[in-house]
Amino acid sequence: MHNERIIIAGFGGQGILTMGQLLAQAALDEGRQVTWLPSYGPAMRGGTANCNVIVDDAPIASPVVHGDATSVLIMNVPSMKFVADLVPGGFALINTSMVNTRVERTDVRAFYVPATELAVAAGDLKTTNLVMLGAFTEMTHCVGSASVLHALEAKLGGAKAHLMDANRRAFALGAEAIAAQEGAAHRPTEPSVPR
Amino acid sequence: MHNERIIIAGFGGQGILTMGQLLAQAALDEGRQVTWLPSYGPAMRGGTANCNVIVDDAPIASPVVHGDATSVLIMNVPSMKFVADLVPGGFALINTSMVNTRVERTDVRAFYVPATELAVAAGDLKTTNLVMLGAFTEMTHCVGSASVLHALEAKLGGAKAHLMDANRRAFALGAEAIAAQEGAAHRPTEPSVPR
Amino acid sequence: MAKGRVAFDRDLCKGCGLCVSVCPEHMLELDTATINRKGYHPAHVVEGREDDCIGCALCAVMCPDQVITVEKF
Amino acid sequence: MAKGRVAFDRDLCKGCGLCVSVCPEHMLELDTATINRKGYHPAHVVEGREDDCIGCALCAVMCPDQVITVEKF
Amino acid sequence: MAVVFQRTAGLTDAETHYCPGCTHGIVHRLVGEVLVELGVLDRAIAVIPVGCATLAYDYFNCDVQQAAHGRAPAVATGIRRVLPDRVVFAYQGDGDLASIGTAEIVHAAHRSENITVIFINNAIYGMTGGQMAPTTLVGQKTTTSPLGRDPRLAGEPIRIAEMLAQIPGASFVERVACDSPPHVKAAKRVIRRAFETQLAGEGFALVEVLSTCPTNWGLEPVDALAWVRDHMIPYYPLGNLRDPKKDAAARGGVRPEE
Amino acid sequence: MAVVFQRTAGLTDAETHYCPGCTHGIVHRLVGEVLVELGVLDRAIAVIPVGCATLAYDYFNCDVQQAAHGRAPAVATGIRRVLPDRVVFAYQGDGDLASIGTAEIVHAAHRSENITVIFINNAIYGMTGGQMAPTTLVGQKTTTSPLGRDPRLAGEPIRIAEMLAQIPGASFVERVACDSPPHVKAAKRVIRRAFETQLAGEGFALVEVLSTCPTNWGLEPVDALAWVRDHMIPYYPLGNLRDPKKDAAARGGVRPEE
Amino acid sequence: MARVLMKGNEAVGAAAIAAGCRHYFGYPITPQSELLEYMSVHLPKVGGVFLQSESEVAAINMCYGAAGAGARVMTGSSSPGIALMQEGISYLAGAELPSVIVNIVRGGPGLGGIQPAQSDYHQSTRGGGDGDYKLLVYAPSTVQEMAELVALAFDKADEYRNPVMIVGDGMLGQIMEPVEIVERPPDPALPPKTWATTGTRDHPGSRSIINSLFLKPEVLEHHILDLFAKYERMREREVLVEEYRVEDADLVVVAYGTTARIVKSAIAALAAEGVRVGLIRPITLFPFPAESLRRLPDRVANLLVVEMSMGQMIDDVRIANEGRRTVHFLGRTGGMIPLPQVIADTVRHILAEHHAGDVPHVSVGDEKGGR
Amino acid sequence: MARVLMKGNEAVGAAAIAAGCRHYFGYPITPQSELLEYMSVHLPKVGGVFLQSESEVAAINMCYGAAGAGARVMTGSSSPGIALMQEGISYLAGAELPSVIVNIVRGGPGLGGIQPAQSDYHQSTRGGGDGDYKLLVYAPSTVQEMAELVALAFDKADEYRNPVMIVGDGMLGQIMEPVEIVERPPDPALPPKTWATTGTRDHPGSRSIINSLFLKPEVLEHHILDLFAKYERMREREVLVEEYRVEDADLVVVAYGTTARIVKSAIAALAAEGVRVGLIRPITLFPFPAESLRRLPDRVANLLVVEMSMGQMIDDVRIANEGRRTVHFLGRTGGMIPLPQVIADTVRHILAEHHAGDVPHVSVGDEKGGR
Ligand SMILES: Cc1ncc(C[n+]2csc(CCOP(=O)(O)OP(=O)(O)O)c2C)c(N)n1
Ligand SMILES: Cc1ncc(C[n+]2csc(CCOP(=O)(O)OP(=O)(O)O)c2C)c(N)n1
Ligand code: SF4
Ligand code: SF4
Ligand code: SF4
Ligand code: SF4
Ligand code: SF4
Ligand code: SF4
Ligand SMILES: [Mg+2]
Ligand SMILES: [Mg+2]
Repeated sequence: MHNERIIIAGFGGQGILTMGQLLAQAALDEGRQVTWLPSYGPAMRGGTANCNVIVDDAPIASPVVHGDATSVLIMNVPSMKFVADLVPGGFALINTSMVNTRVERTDVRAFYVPATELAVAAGDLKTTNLVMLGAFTEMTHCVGSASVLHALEAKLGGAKAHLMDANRRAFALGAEAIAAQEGAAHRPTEPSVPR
Repeated sequence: MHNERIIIAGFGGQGILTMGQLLAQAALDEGRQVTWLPSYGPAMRGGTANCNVIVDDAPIASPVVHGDATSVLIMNVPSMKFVADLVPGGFALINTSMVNTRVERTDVRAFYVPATELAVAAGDLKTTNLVMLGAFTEMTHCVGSASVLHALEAKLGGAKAHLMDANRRAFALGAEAIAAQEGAAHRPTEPSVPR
Repeated sequence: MAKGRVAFDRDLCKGCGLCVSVCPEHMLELDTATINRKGYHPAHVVEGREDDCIGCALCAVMCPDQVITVEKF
Repeated sequence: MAKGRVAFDRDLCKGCGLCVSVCPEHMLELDTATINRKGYHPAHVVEGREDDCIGCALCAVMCPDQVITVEKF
Repeated sequence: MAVVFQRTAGLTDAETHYCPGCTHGIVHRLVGEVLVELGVLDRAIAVIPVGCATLAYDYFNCDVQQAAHGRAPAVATGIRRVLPDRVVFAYQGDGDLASIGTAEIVHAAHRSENITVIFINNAIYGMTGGQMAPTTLVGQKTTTSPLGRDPRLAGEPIRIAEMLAQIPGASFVERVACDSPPHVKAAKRVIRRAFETQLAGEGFALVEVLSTCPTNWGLEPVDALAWVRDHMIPYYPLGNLRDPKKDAAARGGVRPEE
Repeated sequence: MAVVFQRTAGLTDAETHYCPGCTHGIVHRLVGEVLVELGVLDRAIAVIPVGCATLAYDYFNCDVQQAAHGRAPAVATGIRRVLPDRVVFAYQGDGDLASIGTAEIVHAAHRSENITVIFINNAIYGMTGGQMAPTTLVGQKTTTSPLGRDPRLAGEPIRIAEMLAQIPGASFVERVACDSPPHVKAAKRVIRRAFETQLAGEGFALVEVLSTCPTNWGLEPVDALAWVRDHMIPYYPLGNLRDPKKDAAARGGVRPEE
Repeated sequence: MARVLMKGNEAVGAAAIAAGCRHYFGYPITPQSELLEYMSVHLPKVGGVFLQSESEVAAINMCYGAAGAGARVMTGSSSPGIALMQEGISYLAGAELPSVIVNIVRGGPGLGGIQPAQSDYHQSTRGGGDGDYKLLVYAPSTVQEMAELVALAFDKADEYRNPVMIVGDGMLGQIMEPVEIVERPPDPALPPKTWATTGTRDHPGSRSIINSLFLKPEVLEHHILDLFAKYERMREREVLVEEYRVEDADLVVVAYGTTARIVKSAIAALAAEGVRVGLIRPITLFPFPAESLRRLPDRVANLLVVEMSMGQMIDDVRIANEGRRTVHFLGRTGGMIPLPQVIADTVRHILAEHHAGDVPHVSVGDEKGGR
Repeated sequence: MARVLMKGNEAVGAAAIAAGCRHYFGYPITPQSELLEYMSVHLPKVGGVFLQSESEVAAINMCYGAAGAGARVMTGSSSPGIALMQEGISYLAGAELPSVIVNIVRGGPGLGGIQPAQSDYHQSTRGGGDGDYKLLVYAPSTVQEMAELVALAFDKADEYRNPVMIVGDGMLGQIMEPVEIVERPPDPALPPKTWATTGTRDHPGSRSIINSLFLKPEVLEHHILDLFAKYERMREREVLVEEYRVEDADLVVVAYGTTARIVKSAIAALAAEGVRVGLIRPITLFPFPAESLRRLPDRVANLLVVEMSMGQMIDDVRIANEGRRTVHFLGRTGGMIPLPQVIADTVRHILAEHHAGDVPHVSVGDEKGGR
C-alpha cells in the first residue's frame, strides 16, 4: 500500500480536477484517508489548473503538496515546474503529446506517455485524463484499478454510461504504456517525507 | 464674575436650545470659556428639549451638567425634575406661565417669573425665552445684558431685525421681574462644585 | 334635528386643525381656551353648532390621530 | 483579382470561430493542424481562397481579440 | 343611530409620536382598517422602516419587525419565504425606499415577492430633520438643498411608481394622496386592493402615498395638505399603473382568479 | 489599397483573459474605437466593474479605476464631480449593474450624472462560474437555477433599459446586441452616440449590450451568438428608449446643441 | 449516512440541511459559491427555500426577516461580501436573531484576491458592525469538523438567540475530504421560539416585535448588558479548543483552521527530530480559549502564533498571555499559505535563539516558502 | 479667523474646507447630519461640490472615485452608516486612496440609539472590512482639537495615501464650543499625486490605474507587506497622545474623546482630596500610544480604562500593558455617559482595595450615575 502526495497539473479543461477526484474517490472507497485540494480561479477558460491529492493511512494534516510530492502528473508545458516539488525518488508522469521537453532532475523517476494519442486510439480525445490515471495507477499502485474505474462509473452515472467503454480502454492503454516501462511500482511503501 | 453650570429645559419649540446658544455666545464675546451641549433626538415635534451650558474662566473639561448645576431654567412641568440637579445654593428659574408647581427643595433658591405672559406683554409670545434670559442674567450676572442682546442681534441678522424690539422688551421685562425679587446675584462667585 | 354627532377624545388631539379645515359645515375649531394633556389646543365643536353635524365623518377621515368618533342618525 | 486581403495575428487567436461563421465568402476556417502559443487552433484563410476576399471586414468586426487586419483594394 | 367612524382595532391604543397633522397617522389608520376589514389582522406581519415610522412597532396591532434603513423589502422577503400563508407588508418612507433601499425594492418587485408595500412619499427625510430626498421637488428647500433642489446637481425627482411599474414582477402599482377626504378614501380602497393582490397570490403590490411633513416643510398642517395638492400631485400624477385585474383583462382574462 | 480594419489604439496591446468567443472583447474594441474616433482617449477615465471585466484596467488604454462590485456608477460620480471636463465611463456586467449595483445605477441616472455606462447583459454571472443573474431568461439553466429559472421563485427577467428610461435624468438609453456584424456596427454607432451625449453635457447615457458567455452558457461561441438572436433579442428588444435628440425634437428642439 | 467525498462548501450545505435549515439566502462569490449552488440544488428537494438575493446586503436582511419569523436560516459569503453585511450582522445581534453566517475567507483588503486567507479574524471576533456585540465564532479545520460545527451552530444560535459565524478559509471551502453528514434535527431541549413574528397570536392582543432600536439610552444600555451577560455565558460554556501535544512541549504554536493542520505537519516533522512542539487550536474564536494559554506548563517559554494574515488572532493571544511568555509570529497573507517546512524552520530558530523575555520573532510574508 | 461658537459637526466641515477639501459625499444620519448640512451650504460657496448620495455605500464609493481622481475628499456618517461603508473602506485602504472619513459614533448594535457612544473602537482600529489593513484614526476630545485633527487628517491621508478616520462621539458632534478655524492649505511638501486618474497623461501611453485586485497571491502579499511597512511608519511617527498628570500619579486612567474630558473633571475633584490620578488620552487610536503605557512610573500599580462602551480600547491597553499593572474597567454604553462622580468613586474604590495583581475592578453600566 502506497502513501502518496500527488500533484496533477495541466490546462483548464483537460479534466485535471476530475482526475484528482477519481483518485480521491477510489482511495476513499478503499478505506484510505484522502484529501483533494484544487487550484481555483475565475471562471474564464484557458488558464492552468492543478490539484493536490494526498492518500494516506493516518489522518492527513496539511492538505498542501509543495516541495514534498511523491508523484506529479503533468499535462502541459508550464506544469513542468512541478517536477521541482518531487522528493528524491519521486515519480513524474508526463503526457508527451503535450510536452516535448524531458525531466532534467536525475534523482527522480520520469515516465513518458503519449496520453492524448492513446486517448484518440481509445476512441475519444477527452479520455486523455483516464490514460494518465491508468498510467499512474500502474506506476504507483497507489489505488487499485478497479477502484478508479468504479469511481468513474459512479461519477458518469446513467446518462453518460455510454462513455464508460472508451474510458475503460483509455485507462487500460495508460496502464499498458507503463507496464512496458521498467521501474514502476517499485517505490518503497513509505515515502521519505514527513506528513 | 460668575462661573455657571446651567441646565435649560422645556418643550421642543420653546427656543430652549437658542437660549443656551445666546448665553454661550454672550459668554464667548466676553472672553470666557464656554460649552453648550444640547439634548438631541428625532426631528418629530412635541418632545422635551434641554441643554447644558457651562461658563467658566478655565478650560472646561466635562461639558455635562448633571447633579452639579448652579442654575436651572425651567419652561415646562416635566423639566421640574432638573431641580434635583442643583447644587445646594443653586438657583432655579421657573416660568410660572407653564409650570404651576413650586420647587420643594429648601437648599436652593427659586425664582418665579410668568415668562409667557410677560412675552405677550412684550408683544410676541415667541419672546418667552428672552424673558427667561433677561431674568437669568439679572439673577446671576453670569454674563452682561448687553452681551446677550448683542448675540441676539447677530443671530437675528438683517432679515429678522424687526423682531429685535419685542425681544429687547421681553429681555427687560424678565430682568425687571427678578430685580423686583430679593436674593438675585448674591451668590458667591465660585460655585461649590468641582469642575 | 341633527343628522350626526361627533365626539373628540380631546387628550389625544394634537391641534393640527385638519378636521377643522375639511368640515363641510364649518362647525369645528381649535379650542384656544384649552391646553390638553399633550400641550395642544384641541379641536372641538364651535359652541352652539352641535346640531349642524351631518355625520359625514370627513373630519375623522382626515384626523391623523384617531381622535374623532362619528355617529349618524 | 482580389478585392481585399485579411491578415491574422495568429498567436492572438483563441480559435472561437466567430470570424469563420460570418465571412460571406466562406473562405475562413480554423486551422486544426496548428496549435498556437495560447493552445488554440487559430483561424486562417482556407488554402487557395486568398483571392476571394472582398475586404468587407465582417470577420474583423466580429473578432473579440483583434486578431484580424483587413485591407481593401 | 350608528357609529360611522371610530378607532380601528388595526392599531394599538398607543399615542403616536408623529408631529401634529402628519399624514403618517392617516396612512397607519388606513392600513389598520384594511387589515381588520379583510379579517387578516391576526395573521399580519408588518415590516417597518428607519424613518419617522421606525417606532410603528408600537402602533400596528400585529407582529412587527423593525428593518434596517432601506431593507424592509428584503426583511419582508425573508418573512414571506418562511411563512407563505401570512399577510406580510412593508411600510417605508421615501428616503428609505427611494434612496438607500432602491436595490431592495426593485428586486422585491423583480421577484414579484407576494408582499404589499406602503410607500410614504413626503418629499423629504422626516426623522433626521428635513434633508433632501430623491423625491424632493425641484426648487424645494431642505436642509441639504438650502437654495432649493437644483436639478443640475441632484437630478429631477424620481417617480418611483412609474419606474417600478416597468418591472414585470410589479403586479400592482398605484399612486394615491392624503391631501383631502376623497383622496384619503380612495387611498384606502387602493390599499385594500394592494392587500387583495397579496391574498390572491398575485405578487408584488405597492401603493405610493403622497404625504405631508409639516414639520420639515415648515408649513402648518393644513397648508401642507394644500402643498401636496398644488405641488406634488402635478408632478406625481395619481392613478393606477399596474393591476393584475387590468393586466388579465388586457391579456384576455387568463389570470385564474378573475 | 487601404487598411479598412486594424487594432485600435483605444485598447492596449495586452491579450485579454476572456474566453474564446466572448463578446466582452468586441465591446471593449468598440469602446476603444469610439474613444479614438472622438479624439478623447487621452482624457478618458474608465471605471471597471467586478465581473469578467474586472481586469480591464489592463485593456482600456486610458486611466482606469477598478470599482467595488456594483459601485461603478458611484465611483464614476466621484470622478465626474472632481473632473468635470474629462470623459468618464463605467463598464458593468449584469450581476454588477442589475443586481448588487441597482441603487447606484438608478441614482446615477436619477442625478443625470454626465457619464456613459456600457452595460454588458450576458444573462449570467460570468466570472464566478455561471450563477443566475436578474437578466437570466426564464427556463435558462445556471448553477443557481439548476432546473432553469423559475419565474415563480426568482421573478421574470428584468429589463434594465426600460426601467431606467423611466427616470427623468436618464438622457440616453438604448439596447444593442453583439450577435452579428450589422448589430455590432450598430452597437458602435450607439456607443458613439452615448459618448456624444456626455460630450454635449446632456447627462446620463447608458447602452445595454446583449452579449454572450459561451463558457457558462455551455455553448460554442458561434452557437452563443445564435442564442442571443433567438432567445435574448425577443425578450430584450433592441432600440432606443431615450435620446436627447428625440426628446428635444419632441419638446420642439429646445436643447441647445441640436 | 456513509462517508462521502465532499467539498467543504458542499459539506456546509449538507450539514445545514441535516440540521433542519430550510432557508438559504446568498449571493455568489468565489471561493464560496459552491455552497450557494449546493443549496440551490438540494434545498428545494427537501421543501426548503433557496433564494439568490440581489446582494449580500439583501441576503443578510432576508436572514433577519426569516430568523425573526422563526426559521433556521443561513447565509454565506466571502470576505468583501461579509464586509457588506456588517450593518446587517449588527442588527441580527442587536435584535437577538439566531442565524448562521458562513465566511469562506479570501485575501483582502478591497477586492484583494480569491485565495485562502485568515485576515477577517478581527472582523469576525470584534464586530465590523456598529456597537457592542459579539458573534459566536467557529473555526473548523477539516471538512468533517466544519459539518459538525455547522450543525452545532444552528443549535447554539437558537440557544443563545445570537448570530453564529463559521469562519473557514478558501482552502477549507474548496478542499474535498471524506465526510459523514449526520441528520441532526434541532435539539429538543431548545425552548419554543415564542418571540418570533409568526403572525399567529398566542392570545388575542399578544404581539411579537423584532427590534434593535432603543431610543432611551438607559434602556439600550440595559439591553446591551443583557447581551453581554449572554456573551459571558458563552465564555463560560462554549469554548472549544484542541490542545495537541502541549503537555511536554518546549514551544507551543497557536493556530486555527487549515493553518493548524499545516502546523501539525510541521510538528510531526519536528517530532521526528526530537523537538517537542505543541499546538493550541482555538475552535471557537469567540469565545477565545484564553484558559488554555494561561494554564500551559511553565516550561513553555515561547509561543508561536501562525496565521494566514498579518497577525490578528495574535491580539487575543497577547491579551490572554499577559506578558508571561514571549509571543512570536509567523504570518503569510494575501492567499499565500505558510508551509510546514517554514513553520518548522521558524520553530527551530526560536528554540535556538530565544528565551522568555526576548524580542519576539516576527516573520511575515517571507519571500520564499509560501504557496 | 476669530474664535466662533460652532457645533463639532460644523467645525469638522469648516476645518475640512479650510484644509482644501472641495468634495463631500454623504448621507444623513443623526447625530452627524449637521456636517452634511454645513457642507451643503458652504461647499458651493467656495466652488466645491456637495453631493448627497443615495446611501452610505454610494458615499464611500464616490469618495473612492474622487480620491482616485486626486481630490481632497471627505465623507461622514454615524455608526450604522459606517458599518455599511466597511467594504468601501477596505477598498480605499487596498487601493491606497487618501480620504477622510468621519464617524460621529452613536450607540449600537443595530439601529441602537442616537446618543453618544464609543462602541465602534474595534471597527475603527481593526477594520470591519475584509483583509489586512489599517486606518489612521484620530479621536479628538474638544471641538477645537477636532478641527485641527481634521486638517491634519487631510495632510496625513495624502502623505500616506491612506484613508484616515476621525472618531468623535455624538456629544462631540453636537456640542458647541469656541473654535478657531485656520486656513490650512495642503502641505506644500506633499508629493504631487501622479498616481491619480486625472485623465491627463504625463507622457503618451502613460496611464494611471487605481486598483485593489491582485489575483496572484504572491503579488497581493507583496502589496500587503508594502501597506504594513506604511502602517509601521505610522506607528513610528504618527502617535499622538496627551499625558496628563501622570508623573506623580497613584493611578492612571486611560480614556479618549469626550470621555477623557469627563475623566479630567473627576481628576480635578480627586486632586482636591489629595488623590493623584493621571490620564493617558490616546489622540491617535491607531497607532495606539502603547509606549505611554509602557513607560509609566513603577509606582502606578493600577490602570483604569474608561470608555463609553462595554470595553473595546481595553484590548489595546491590555496588549500594551502585558500584565505589568492591574487593568480595571469602567464602562457605560448605549448612549449613557459616565459621570465624573462615578469615575472618582471608582478610582477611590480601586485605590482603597486593589494592588497590582489583584482581580481587576469591572464596573459596566451601573444602574446609577450615568446620564
Ligand atoms: C444606514 C443608516 N443610514 C442613515 C440612517 C439615518 N436615518 C434615519 S431615518 C432617515 C431618513 C428617513 O427618511 P424617510 O425614509 O423619507 O422617512 P420619513 O422620516 O420621511 O418618514 C435616515 C437617513 C440610519 N438610521 N441608518
Ligand atoms: C461584494 C462582492 N460580492 C460578490 C463578489 C463576487 N463576484 C465577482 S464577479 C461577480 C459576478 C459578475 O457577474 P457580471 O456582473 O454579470 O459580470 P460578467 O462576469 O458576467 O461579465 C460576483 C458575484 C464580489 N467580488 N464582491
Ligand atoms: S362629521 Fe362631517 S359635519 Fe360632522 S363635524 Fe365631522 S366633518 Fe363636520
Ligand atoms: S384632525 Fe385630529 S388631531 Fe388634528 S385637530 Fe382635528 S381632532 Fe385634533
Ligand atoms: S474581409 Fe470579408 S471576405 Fe475577407 S475574410 Fe473577412 S469576412 Fe471574409
Ligand atoms: S474571431 Fe478572432 S479569435 Fe475568433 S477565431 Fe477568428 S481570428 Fe480567432
Ligand atoms: S418629521 Fe415630518 S414625517 Fe416625521 S412625524 Fe414629523 S411631520 Fe411627520
Ligand atoms: S466566463 Fe463568460 S463572460 Fe466571462 S470571459 Fe468567459 S465567456 Fe466571457
Ligand atoms: Mg420621507
Ligand atoms: Mg454577466
